[in-house]
Amino acid sequence: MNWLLFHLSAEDDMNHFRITEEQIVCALPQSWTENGTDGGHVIFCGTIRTRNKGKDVIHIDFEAYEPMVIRELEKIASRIKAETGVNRLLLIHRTGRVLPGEVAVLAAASGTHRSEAFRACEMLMNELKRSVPIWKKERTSDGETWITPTP
Amino acid sequence: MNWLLFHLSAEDDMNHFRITEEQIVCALPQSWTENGTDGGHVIFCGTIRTRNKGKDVIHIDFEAYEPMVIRELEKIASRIKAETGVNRLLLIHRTGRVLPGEVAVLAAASGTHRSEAFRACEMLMNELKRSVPIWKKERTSDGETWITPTP
Amino acid sequence: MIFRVRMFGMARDIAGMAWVELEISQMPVTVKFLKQSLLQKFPGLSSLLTYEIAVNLEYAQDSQVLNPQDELAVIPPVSGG
Amino acid sequence: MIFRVRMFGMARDIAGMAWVELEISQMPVTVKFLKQSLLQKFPGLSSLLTYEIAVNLEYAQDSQVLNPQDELAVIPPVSGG
Repeated sequence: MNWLLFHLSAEDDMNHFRITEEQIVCALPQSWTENGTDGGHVIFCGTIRTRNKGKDVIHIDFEAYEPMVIRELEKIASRIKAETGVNRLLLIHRTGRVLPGEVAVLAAASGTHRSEAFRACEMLMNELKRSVPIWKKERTSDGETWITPTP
Repeated sequence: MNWLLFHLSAEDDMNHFRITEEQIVCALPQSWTENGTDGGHVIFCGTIRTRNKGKDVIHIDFEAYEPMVIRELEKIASRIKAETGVNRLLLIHRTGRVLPGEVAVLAAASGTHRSEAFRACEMLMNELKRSVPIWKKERTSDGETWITPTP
Repeated sequence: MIFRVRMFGMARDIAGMAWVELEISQMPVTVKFLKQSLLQKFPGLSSLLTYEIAVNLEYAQDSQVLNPQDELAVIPPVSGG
Repeated sequence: MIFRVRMFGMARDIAGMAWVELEISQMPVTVKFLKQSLLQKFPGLSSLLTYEIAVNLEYAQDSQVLNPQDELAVIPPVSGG
Protein backbone atom coordinates (compact mmCIF):
# COMPACT_ATOMS: atom_id res chain seq x y z
CA MET A 1 0.00 0.00 0.00
CA ASN A 2 2.87 2.32 -0.75
CA TRP A 3 0.62 4.95 -2.30
CA LEU A 4 -0.55 5.96 1.13
CA LEU A 5 3.06 6.68 1.99
CA PHE A 6 3.74 8.31 -1.33
CA HIS A 7 2.78 11.81 -0.28
CA LEU A 8 3.68 14.84 -2.34
CA SER A 9 3.96 18.17 -0.61
CA ALA A 10 2.32 21.23 -2.09
CA GLU A 11 5.79 22.45 -3.05
CA ASP A 12 6.23 19.36 -5.19
CA ASP A 13 4.05 20.84 -7.85
CA MET A 14 6.04 19.47 -10.74
CA ASN A 15 6.86 16.03 -12.07
CA HIS A 16 7.34 12.87 -10.10
CA PHE A 17 9.49 10.13 -11.64
CA ARG A 18 10.54 7.09 -9.71
CA ILE A 19 11.84 3.54 -9.97
CA THR A 20 10.75 1.18 -7.21
CA GLU A 21 11.13 -2.43 -6.17
CA GLU A 22 7.94 -2.23 -4.15
CA GLN A 23 4.41 -2.98 -5.33
CA ILE A 24 2.72 -0.14 -7.14
CA VAL A 25 -0.97 0.54 -6.70
CA CYS A 26 -3.08 2.00 -9.42
CA ALA A 27 -3.76 5.31 -7.68
CA LEU A 28 -2.84 8.95 -7.50
CA PRO A 29 -2.45 10.27 -3.98
CA GLN A 30 -4.86 12.98 -2.91
CA SER A 31 -1.91 15.32 -2.51
CA TRP A 32 -1.40 15.06 -6.28
CA THR A 33 -5.03 15.65 -7.33
CA GLU A 34 -6.23 18.20 -4.79
CA ASN A 35 -4.31 21.26 -5.95
CA GLY A 36 -7.42 22.91 -7.40
CA THR A 37 -5.54 24.02 -10.53
CA ASP A 38 -5.58 20.84 -12.56
CA GLY A 39 -9.08 19.55 -13.25
CA GLY A 40 -8.10 16.62 -15.48
CA HIS A 41 -5.90 13.70 -14.45
CA VAL A 42 -5.29 10.79 -16.80
CA ILE A 43 -3.58 7.70 -15.47
CA PHE A 44 -2.23 4.67 -17.25
CA CYS A 45 -1.68 1.56 -15.24
CA GLY A 46 0.09 -1.37 -16.93
CA THR A 47 -0.28 -4.79 -15.37
CA ILE A 48 1.37 -8.10 -16.22
CA ARG A 49 -0.88 -10.46 -18.14
CA THR A 50 -1.13 -14.15 -17.29
CA ARG A 51 -0.71 -15.11 -20.94
CA ASN A 52 1.41 -13.47 -23.63
CA LYS A 53 1.65 -14.66 -27.20
CA GLY A 54 0.10 -18.01 -26.34
CA LYS A 55 2.40 -18.75 -23.41
CA ASP A 56 1.78 -18.80 -19.66
CA VAL A 57 3.75 -16.03 -17.99
CA ILE A 58 5.42 -17.01 -14.73
CA HIS A 59 7.02 -13.65 -13.98
CA ILE A 60 8.82 -10.70 -15.53
CA ASP A 61 12.11 -9.32 -14.28
CA PHE A 62 12.57 -5.61 -14.90
CA GLU A 63 15.93 -3.89 -14.96
CA ALA A 64 16.49 -0.14 -15.18
CA TYR A 65 19.41 2.23 -15.61
CA GLU A 66 17.90 4.40 -12.93
CA PRO A 67 19.73 7.75 -13.18
CA MET A 68 19.37 7.73 -16.96
CA VAL A 69 15.68 6.80 -16.65
CA ILE A 70 15.07 9.92 -14.59
CA ARG A 71 17.15 12.11 -16.92
CA GLU A 72 15.40 10.76 -20.01
CA LEU A 73 11.94 11.17 -18.45
CA GLU A 74 12.68 14.81 -17.58
CA LYS A 75 13.61 15.48 -21.21
CA ILE A 76 10.52 13.70 -22.48
CA ALA A 77 8.37 15.62 -19.99
CA SER A 78 9.63 18.99 -21.23
CA ARG A 79 8.65 18.10 -24.77
CA ILE A 80 5.23 16.76 -23.76
CA LYS A 81 4.41 19.78 -21.60
CA ALA A 82 5.43 22.16 -24.37
CA GLU A 83 3.34 20.27 -26.90
CA THR A 84 0.19 19.61 -24.86
CA GLY A 85 0.12 22.28 -22.15
CA VAL A 86 -0.28 19.86 -19.24
CA ASN A 87 1.23 20.96 -15.93
CA ARG A 88 2.51 17.79 -14.30
CA LEU A 89 3.61 14.32 -15.28
CA LEU A 90 4.19 11.26 -13.12
CA LEU A 91 5.79 7.92 -13.85
CA ILE A 92 6.55 5.12 -11.42
CA HIS A 93 8.09 1.91 -12.77
CA ARG A 94 8.78 -1.38 -11.04
CA THR A 95 12.13 -3.12 -11.13
CA GLY A 96 12.89 -6.63 -10.01
CA ARG A 97 10.44 -9.48 -10.21
CA VAL A 98 6.84 -8.66 -11.10
CA LEU A 99 4.11 -11.32 -11.09
CA PRO A 100 1.04 -11.63 -13.34
CA GLY A 101 -1.70 -9.28 -12.14
CA GLU A 102 0.79 -6.87 -10.55
CA VAL A 103 1.31 -3.30 -11.71
CA ALA A 104 4.51 -2.77 -13.71
CA VAL A 105 4.07 0.91 -14.49
CA LEU A 106 1.93 3.85 -13.43
CA ALA A 107 1.94 6.98 -15.61
CA ALA A 108 -0.12 10.12 -15.15
CA ALA A 109 -0.64 13.53 -16.68
CA SER A 110 -2.51 16.41 -15.03
CA GLY A 111 -3.71 19.55 -16.71
CA THR A 112 -6.47 22.10 -16.75
CA HIS A 113 -8.63 20.12 -19.16
CA ARG A 114 -9.08 16.49 -20.00
CA SER A 115 -8.21 16.26 -23.69
CA GLU A 116 -4.67 17.51 -23.12
CA ALA A 117 -4.23 15.13 -20.19
CA PHE A 118 -5.30 12.13 -22.30
CA ARG A 119 -2.88 13.13 -25.04
CA ALA A 120 0.01 13.75 -22.66
CA CYS A 121 -0.40 10.48 -20.76
CA GLU A 122 -0.47 8.45 -23.96
CA MET A 123 2.60 10.30 -25.27
CA LEU A 124 4.41 9.60 -22.02
CA MET A 125 3.73 5.86 -22.38
CA ASN A 126 4.79 5.88 -26.04
CA GLU A 127 8.03 7.67 -25.22
CA LEU A 128 8.68 5.39 -22.25
CA LYS A 129 8.56 2.42 -24.58
CA ARG A 130 10.66 4.14 -27.22
CA SER A 131 13.66 5.44 -25.34
CA VAL A 132 13.66 5.04 -21.56
CA PRO A 133 16.36 2.54 -20.48
CA ILE A 134 14.26 -0.17 -18.85
CA TRP A 135 14.32 -3.80 -19.94
CA LYS A 136 12.16 -6.81 -19.28
CA LYS A 137 12.97 -10.48 -19.30
CA GLU A 138 9.93 -12.69 -19.46
CA ARG A 139 9.83 -16.13 -17.87
CA THR A 140 7.26 -18.48 -19.37
CA SER A 141 6.88 -22.25 -19.28
CA ASP A 142 9.25 -22.22 -22.31
CA GLY A 143 12.10 -20.43 -20.51
CA GLU A 144 13.45 -16.90 -20.22
CA THR A 145 13.54 -14.29 -22.99
CA TRP A 146 14.55 -10.65 -23.12
CA ILE A 147 11.66 -8.81 -24.70
CA THR A 148 12.60 -6.63 -27.64
CA PRO A 149 10.32 -4.07 -29.21
CA THR A 150 8.29 -5.41 -32.10
CA PRO A 151 9.24 -3.44 -35.23
CA MET B 1 -11.01 6.11 1.71
CA ASN B 2 -13.95 4.31 0.16
CA TRP B 3 -11.81 2.71 -2.52
CA LEU B 4 -10.42 0.29 0.02
CA LEU B 5 -13.98 -0.80 0.68
CA PHE B 6 -14.86 -0.81 -2.98
CA HIS B 7 -13.89 -4.40 -3.65
CA LEU B 8 -14.93 -6.21 -6.79
CA SER B 9 -15.16 -9.95 -6.71
CA ALA B 10 -13.67 -12.04 -9.48
CA GLU B 11 -17.20 -12.71 -10.72
CA ASP B 12 -17.71 -8.99 -11.21
CA ASP B 13 -15.70 -9.12 -14.36
CA MET B 14 -17.77 -6.63 -16.26
CA ASN B 15 -18.63 -2.97 -15.87
CA HIS B 16 -18.97 -1.02 -12.66
CA PHE B 17 -21.16 2.09 -12.73
CA ARG B 18 -22.08 3.93 -9.59
CA ILE B 19 -23.35 7.21 -8.18
CA THR B 20 -22.11 8.11 -4.72
CA GLU B 21 -22.40 10.87 -2.17
CA GLU B 22 -19.09 9.85 -0.61
CA GLN B 23 -15.63 11.10 -1.50
CA ILE B 24 -14.06 9.37 -4.48
CA VAL B 25 -10.36 8.62 -4.57
CA CYS B 26 -8.41 8.55 -7.75
CA ALA B 27 -7.67 4.82 -7.71
CA LEU B 28 -8.62 1.45 -9.10
CA PRO B 29 -8.88 -1.30 -6.51
CA GLN B 30 -6.45 -4.18 -6.88
CA SER B 31 -9.42 -6.49 -7.42
CA TRP B 32 -10.08 -4.58 -10.66
CA THR B 33 -6.53 -4.60 -12.03
CA GLU B 34 -5.23 -8.01 -10.97
CA ASN B 35 -7.26 -10.27 -13.26
CA GLY B 36 -4.23 -11.06 -15.45
CA THR B 37 -6.26 -10.68 -18.66
CA ASP B 38 -6.29 -6.91 -19.06
CA GLY B 39 -2.82 -5.40 -19.29
CA GLY B 40 -3.85 -1.79 -19.91
CA HIS B 41 -5.96 0.32 -17.58
CA VAL B 42 -6.66 3.97 -18.36
CA ILE B 43 -8.28 6.12 -15.72
CA PHE B 44 -9.66 9.61 -15.89
CA CYS B 45 -10.09 11.50 -12.69
CA GLY B 46 -11.90 14.84 -12.82
CA THR B 47 -11.42 17.24 -9.92
CA ILE B 48 -13.08 20.56 -9.12
CA ARG B 49 -10.89 23.54 -9.90
CA THR B 50 -10.57 26.48 -7.53
CA ARG B 51 -11.17 28.92 -10.33
CA ASN B 52 -13.42 28.62 -13.37
CA LYS B 53 -13.82 31.28 -16.06
CA GLY B 54 -12.23 33.92 -13.87
CA LYS B 55 -14.36 33.24 -10.79
CA ASP B 56 -13.56 31.65 -7.43
CA VAL B 57 -15.46 28.41 -7.07
CA ILE B 58 -16.94 27.81 -3.63
CA HIS B 59 -18.55 24.46 -4.37
CA ILE B 60 -20.45 22.47 -6.98
CA ASP B 61 -23.70 20.63 -6.30
CA PHE B 62 -24.24 17.58 -8.48
CA GLU B 63 -27.62 16.04 -9.13
CA ALA B 64 -28.21 12.77 -10.98
CA TYR B 65 -31.17 10.78 -12.26
CA GLU B 66 -29.57 7.66 -10.89
CA PRO B 67 -31.43 4.75 -12.53
CA MET B 68 -31.25 6.47 -15.92
CA VAL B 69 -27.54 7.22 -15.41
CA ILE B 70 -26.86 3.51 -14.98
CA ARG B 71 -29.07 2.56 -17.93
CA GLU B 72 -27.48 5.17 -20.18
CA LEU B 73 -23.95 4.15 -19.15
CA GLU B 74 -24.68 0.50 -19.95
CA LYS B 75 -25.81 1.49 -23.44
CA ILE B 76 -22.75 3.70 -23.96
CA ALA B 77 -20.52 0.89 -22.69
CA SER B 78 -21.88 -1.60 -25.23
CA ARG B 79 -21.05 0.79 -28.05
CA ILE B 80 -17.56 1.58 -26.72
CA LYS B 81 -16.69 -2.07 -26.19
CA ALA B 82 -17.87 -2.98 -29.67
CA GLU B 83 -15.88 -0.14 -31.19
CA THR B 84 -12.63 -0.42 -29.23
CA GLY B 85 -12.47 -4.01 -28.00
CA VAL B 86 -11.89 -3.14 -24.34
CA ASN B 87 -13.24 -5.60 -21.80
CA ARG B 88 -14.40 -3.50 -18.85
CA LEU B 89 -15.51 0.03 -18.12
CA LEU B 90 -15.97 1.79 -14.82
CA LEU B 91 -17.55 5.08 -13.90
CA ILE B 92 -18.17 6.51 -10.45
CA HIS B 93 -19.73 9.97 -10.15
CA ARG B 94 -20.32 12.14 -7.10
CA THR B 95 -23.63 13.69 -6.25
CA GLY B 96 -24.29 16.30 -3.63
CA ARG B 97 -21.81 19.00 -2.67
CA VAL B 98 -18.26 18.72 -4.03
CA LEU B 99 -15.52 21.12 -2.98
CA PRO B 100 -12.56 22.44 -5.00
CA GLY B 101 -9.80 19.84 -5.09
CA GLU B 102 -12.22 16.95 -4.64
CA VAL B 103 -12.84 14.25 -7.23
CA ALA B 104 -16.15 14.63 -9.09
CA VAL B 105 -15.77 11.68 -11.45
CA LEU B 106 -13.62 8.61 -11.91
CA ALA B 107 -13.77 6.77 -15.25
CA ALA B 108 -11.73 3.77 -16.34
CA ALA B 109 -11.32 1.40 -19.26
CA SER B 110 -9.42 -1.87 -19.15
CA GLY B 111 -8.33 -3.94 -22.11
CA THR B 112 -5.62 -6.18 -23.40
CA HIS B 113 -3.55 -3.32 -24.79
CA ARG B 114 -3.11 0.31 -23.94
CA SER B 115 -4.15 2.16 -27.10
CA GLU B 116 -7.69 0.75 -26.98
CA ALA B 117 -7.94 1.57 -23.28
CA PHE B 118 -6.94 5.21 -23.90
CA ARG B 119 -9.50 5.51 -26.67
CA ALA B 120 -12.27 3.85 -24.67
CA CYS B 121 -11.72 5.94 -21.54
CA GLU B 122 -11.79 9.19 -23.50
CA MET B 123 -14.94 8.08 -25.35
CA LEU B 124 -16.57 7.22 -22.03
CA MET B 125 -15.89 10.74 -20.73
CA ASN B 126 -17.12 12.35 -23.96
CA GLU B 127 -20.34 10.34 -23.85
CA LEU B 128 -20.81 11.06 -20.15
CA LYS B 129 -20.79 14.76 -20.92
CA ARG B 130 -23.03 14.36 -23.94
CA SER B 131 -25.95 12.32 -22.70
CA VAL B 132 -25.76 11.00 -19.14
CA PRO B 133 -28.38 12.72 -16.91
CA ILE B 134 -26.17 14.46 -14.36
CA TRP B 135 -26.25 18.20 -13.71
CA LYS B 136 -24.01 20.61 -11.89
CA LYS B 137 -24.81 23.89 -10.22
CA GLU B 138 -21.74 25.98 -9.54
CA ARG B 139 -21.53 28.36 -6.61
CA THR B 140 -19.01 31.17 -7.04
CA SER B 141 -18.62 34.51 -5.29
CA ASP B 142 -21.13 35.78 -7.90
CA GLY B 143 -23.88 33.35 -6.95
CA GLU B 144 -25.24 30.03 -8.17
CA THR B 145 -25.50 28.93 -11.80
CA TRP B 146 -26.58 25.72 -13.48
CA ILE B 147 -23.79 24.82 -15.86
CA THR B 148 -24.90 24.16 -19.41
CA PRO B 149 -22.70 22.60 -22.08
CA THR B 150 -20.86 25.14 -24.18
CA PRO B 151 -22.02 24.76 -27.80
CA MET C 1 -55.57 11.14 -16.80
CA ILE C 2 -52.77 12.07 -14.41
CA PHE C 3 -49.17 12.09 -15.60
CA ARG C 4 -46.39 12.45 -13.04
CA VAL C 5 -43.16 13.99 -14.27
CA ARG C 6 -39.82 14.25 -12.44
CA MET C 7 -38.04 17.55 -12.81
CA PHE C 8 -34.25 17.77 -12.74
CA GLY C 9 -31.62 20.49 -12.60
CA MET C 10 -32.66 23.89 -13.88
CA ALA C 11 -36.15 22.55 -14.71
CA ARG C 12 -36.71 21.65 -11.06
CA ASP C 13 -35.66 25.15 -9.99
CA ILE C 14 -38.02 26.70 -12.56
CA ALA C 15 -40.96 24.52 -11.52
CA GLY C 16 -40.09 24.93 -7.85
CA MET C 17 -40.73 21.21 -7.30
CA ALA C 18 -39.14 17.85 -8.01
CA TRP C 19 -42.39 16.19 -9.16
CA VAL C 20 -45.08 17.72 -11.33
CA GLU C 21 -48.55 16.28 -11.84
CA LEU C 22 -50.40 17.08 -15.03
CA GLU C 23 -53.99 16.20 -15.73
CA ILE C 24 -54.44 15.68 -19.44
CA SER C 25 -57.74 14.70 -20.98
CA GLN C 26 -56.78 14.62 -24.66
CA MET C 27 -55.83 11.19 -26.00
CA PRO C 28 -53.34 9.97 -27.10
CA VAL C 29 -50.72 11.93 -25.16
CA THR C 30 -47.45 12.30 -27.04
CA VAL C 31 -44.11 13.56 -25.74
CA LYS C 32 -44.65 16.68 -27.80
CA PHE C 33 -48.03 17.31 -26.15
CA LEU C 34 -46.51 16.71 -22.71
CA LYS C 35 -43.87 19.36 -23.44
CA GLN C 36 -46.57 21.83 -24.48
CA SER C 37 -48.55 21.13 -21.31
CA LEU C 38 -45.46 21.62 -19.18
CA LEU C 39 -44.68 24.91 -20.89
CA GLN C 40 -48.22 26.11 -20.32
CA LYS C 41 -47.99 25.30 -16.62
CA PHE C 42 -44.41 26.62 -16.25
CA PRO C 43 -43.75 29.34 -18.85
CA GLY C 44 -40.28 29.74 -17.33
CA LEU C 45 -39.27 26.47 -18.98
CA SER C 46 -38.90 28.44 -22.22
CA SER C 47 -35.65 29.79 -20.76
CA LEU C 48 -34.24 26.28 -21.21
CA LEU C 49 -33.06 26.47 -24.79
CA THR C 50 -33.70 22.77 -25.14
CA TYR C 51 -34.61 19.80 -23.03
CA GLU C 52 -35.46 16.14 -23.48
CA ILE C 53 -38.18 13.96 -22.03
CA ALA C 54 -37.10 10.58 -20.67
CA VAL C 55 -39.70 7.82 -20.73
CA ASN C 56 -38.94 4.79 -18.58
CA LEU C 57 -35.26 5.83 -18.33
CA GLU C 58 -34.77 6.31 -22.09
CA TYR C 59 -34.64 9.47 -24.19
CA ALA C 60 -37.91 9.71 -26.10
CA GLN C 61 -38.90 11.10 -29.49
CA ASP C 62 -41.58 13.81 -29.72
CA SER C 63 -43.94 11.36 -31.40
CA GLN C 64 -43.80 8.74 -28.65
CA VAL C 65 -47.18 8.01 -27.05
CA LEU C 66 -47.32 8.03 -23.25
CA ASN C 67 -49.42 6.27 -20.72
CA PRO C 68 -49.88 7.20 -17.06
CA GLN C 69 -47.79 4.30 -15.80
CA ASP C 70 -44.69 5.56 -17.60
CA GLU C 71 -41.86 7.01 -15.55
CA LEU C 72 -41.45 10.49 -17.03
CA ALA C 73 -38.71 13.03 -16.47
CA VAL C 74 -37.63 16.42 -17.80
CA ILE C 75 -33.94 16.24 -18.74
CA PRO C 76 -32.33 19.67 -19.21
CA PRO C 77 -28.95 19.81 -20.97
CA VAL C 78 -26.60 17.57 -18.98
CA SER C 79 -23.35 18.73 -17.42
CA GLY C 80 -21.76 15.80 -15.60
CA GLY C 81 -18.04 15.21 -15.28
CA MET D 1 43.54 4.18 -21.09
CA ILE D 2 40.85 2.25 -19.23
CA PHE D 3 37.21 2.73 -20.12
CA ARG D 4 34.55 1.25 -17.86
CA VAL D 5 31.24 0.37 -19.47
CA ARG D 6 28.01 -0.69 -17.78
CA MET D 7 26.15 -3.50 -19.49
CA PHE D 8 22.37 -3.78 -19.33
CA GLY D 9 19.72 -6.31 -20.28
CA MET D 10 20.64 -8.76 -22.98
CA ALA D 11 24.10 -7.17 -23.31
CA ARG D 12 24.85 -7.98 -19.68
CA ASP D 13 23.81 -11.59 -20.21
CA ILE D 14 26.02 -11.83 -23.32
CA ALA D 15 29.03 -10.30 -21.57
CA GLY D 16 28.36 -12.31 -18.43
CA MET D 17 29.07 -9.22 -16.33
CA ALA D 18 27.48 -5.90 -15.39
CA TRP D 19 30.69 -3.88 -15.84
CA VAL D 20 33.25 -4.25 -18.61
CA GLU D 21 36.70 -2.71 -18.60
CA LEU D 22 38.37 -1.98 -21.92
CA GLU D 23 41.95 -0.85 -22.32
CA ILE D 24 42.19 1.27 -25.44
CA SER D 25 45.44 2.91 -26.54
CA GLN D 26 44.29 4.60 -29.74
CA MET D 27 43.33 8.27 -29.37
CA PRO D 28 40.82 9.80 -29.67
CA VAL D 29 38.27 7.15 -28.70
CA THR D 30 34.91 7.64 -30.36
CA VAL D 31 31.63 5.90 -29.57
CA LYS D 32 32.02 4.02 -32.84
CA PHE D 33 35.45 2.76 -31.82
CA LEU D 34 34.14 1.74 -28.40
CA LYS D 35 31.43 -0.33 -30.07
CA GLN D 36 34.02 -2.05 -32.26
CA SER D 37 36.18 -2.83 -29.23
CA LEU D 38 33.20 -4.26 -27.36
CA LEU D 39 32.26 -6.42 -30.32
CA GLN D 40 35.84 -7.73 -30.54
CA LYS D 41 35.78 -8.66 -26.87
CA PHE D 42 32.22 -10.04 -26.94
CA PRO D 43 31.40 -11.33 -30.43
CA GLY D 44 27.99 -12.42 -29.09
CA LEU D 45 26.96 -8.73 -29.05
CA SER D 46 26.39 -9.07 -32.80
CA SER D 47 23.20 -10.96 -31.93
CA LEU D 48 21.83 -7.62 -30.69
CA LEU D 49 20.45 -6.20 -33.91
CA THR D 50 21.12 -2.73 -32.63
CA TYR D 51 22.19 -0.99 -29.44
CA GLU D 52 23.07 2.48 -28.26
CA ILE D 53 25.88 3.83 -26.13
CA ALA D 54 24.93 6.22 -23.36
CA VAL D 55 27.55 8.75 -22.31
CA ASN D 56 26.92 10.50 -19.00
CA LEU D 57 23.26 9.42 -19.04
CA GLU D 58 22.58 10.64 -22.59
CA TYR D 59 22.30 8.77 -25.86
CA ALA D 60 25.48 9.43 -27.87
CA GLN D 61 26.27 9.72 -31.57
CA ASP D 62 28.88 7.41 -33.14
CA SER D 63 31.19 10.36 -33.67
CA GLN D 64 31.23 11.51 -30.03
CA VAL D 65 34.70 11.47 -28.46
CA LEU D 66 35.02 9.76 -25.08
CA ASN D 67 37.26 10.24 -22.13
CA PRO D 68 37.89 7.77 -19.31
CA GLN D 69 35.92 9.80 -16.75
CA ASP D 70 32.72 9.42 -18.77
CA GLU D 71 29.98 7.20 -17.43
CA LEU D 72 29.45 4.74 -20.28
CA ALA D 73 26.70 2.18 -20.79
CA VAL D 74 25.52 -0.27 -23.42
CA ILE D 75 21.78 0.26 -23.99
CA PRO D 76 20.10 -2.62 -25.85
CA PRO D 77 16.63 -2.00 -27.30
CA VAL D 78 14.44 -0.92 -24.40
CA SER D 79 11.25 -2.69 -23.35
CA GLY D 80 9.81 -0.89 -20.34
CA GLY D 81 6.13 -0.50 -19.57
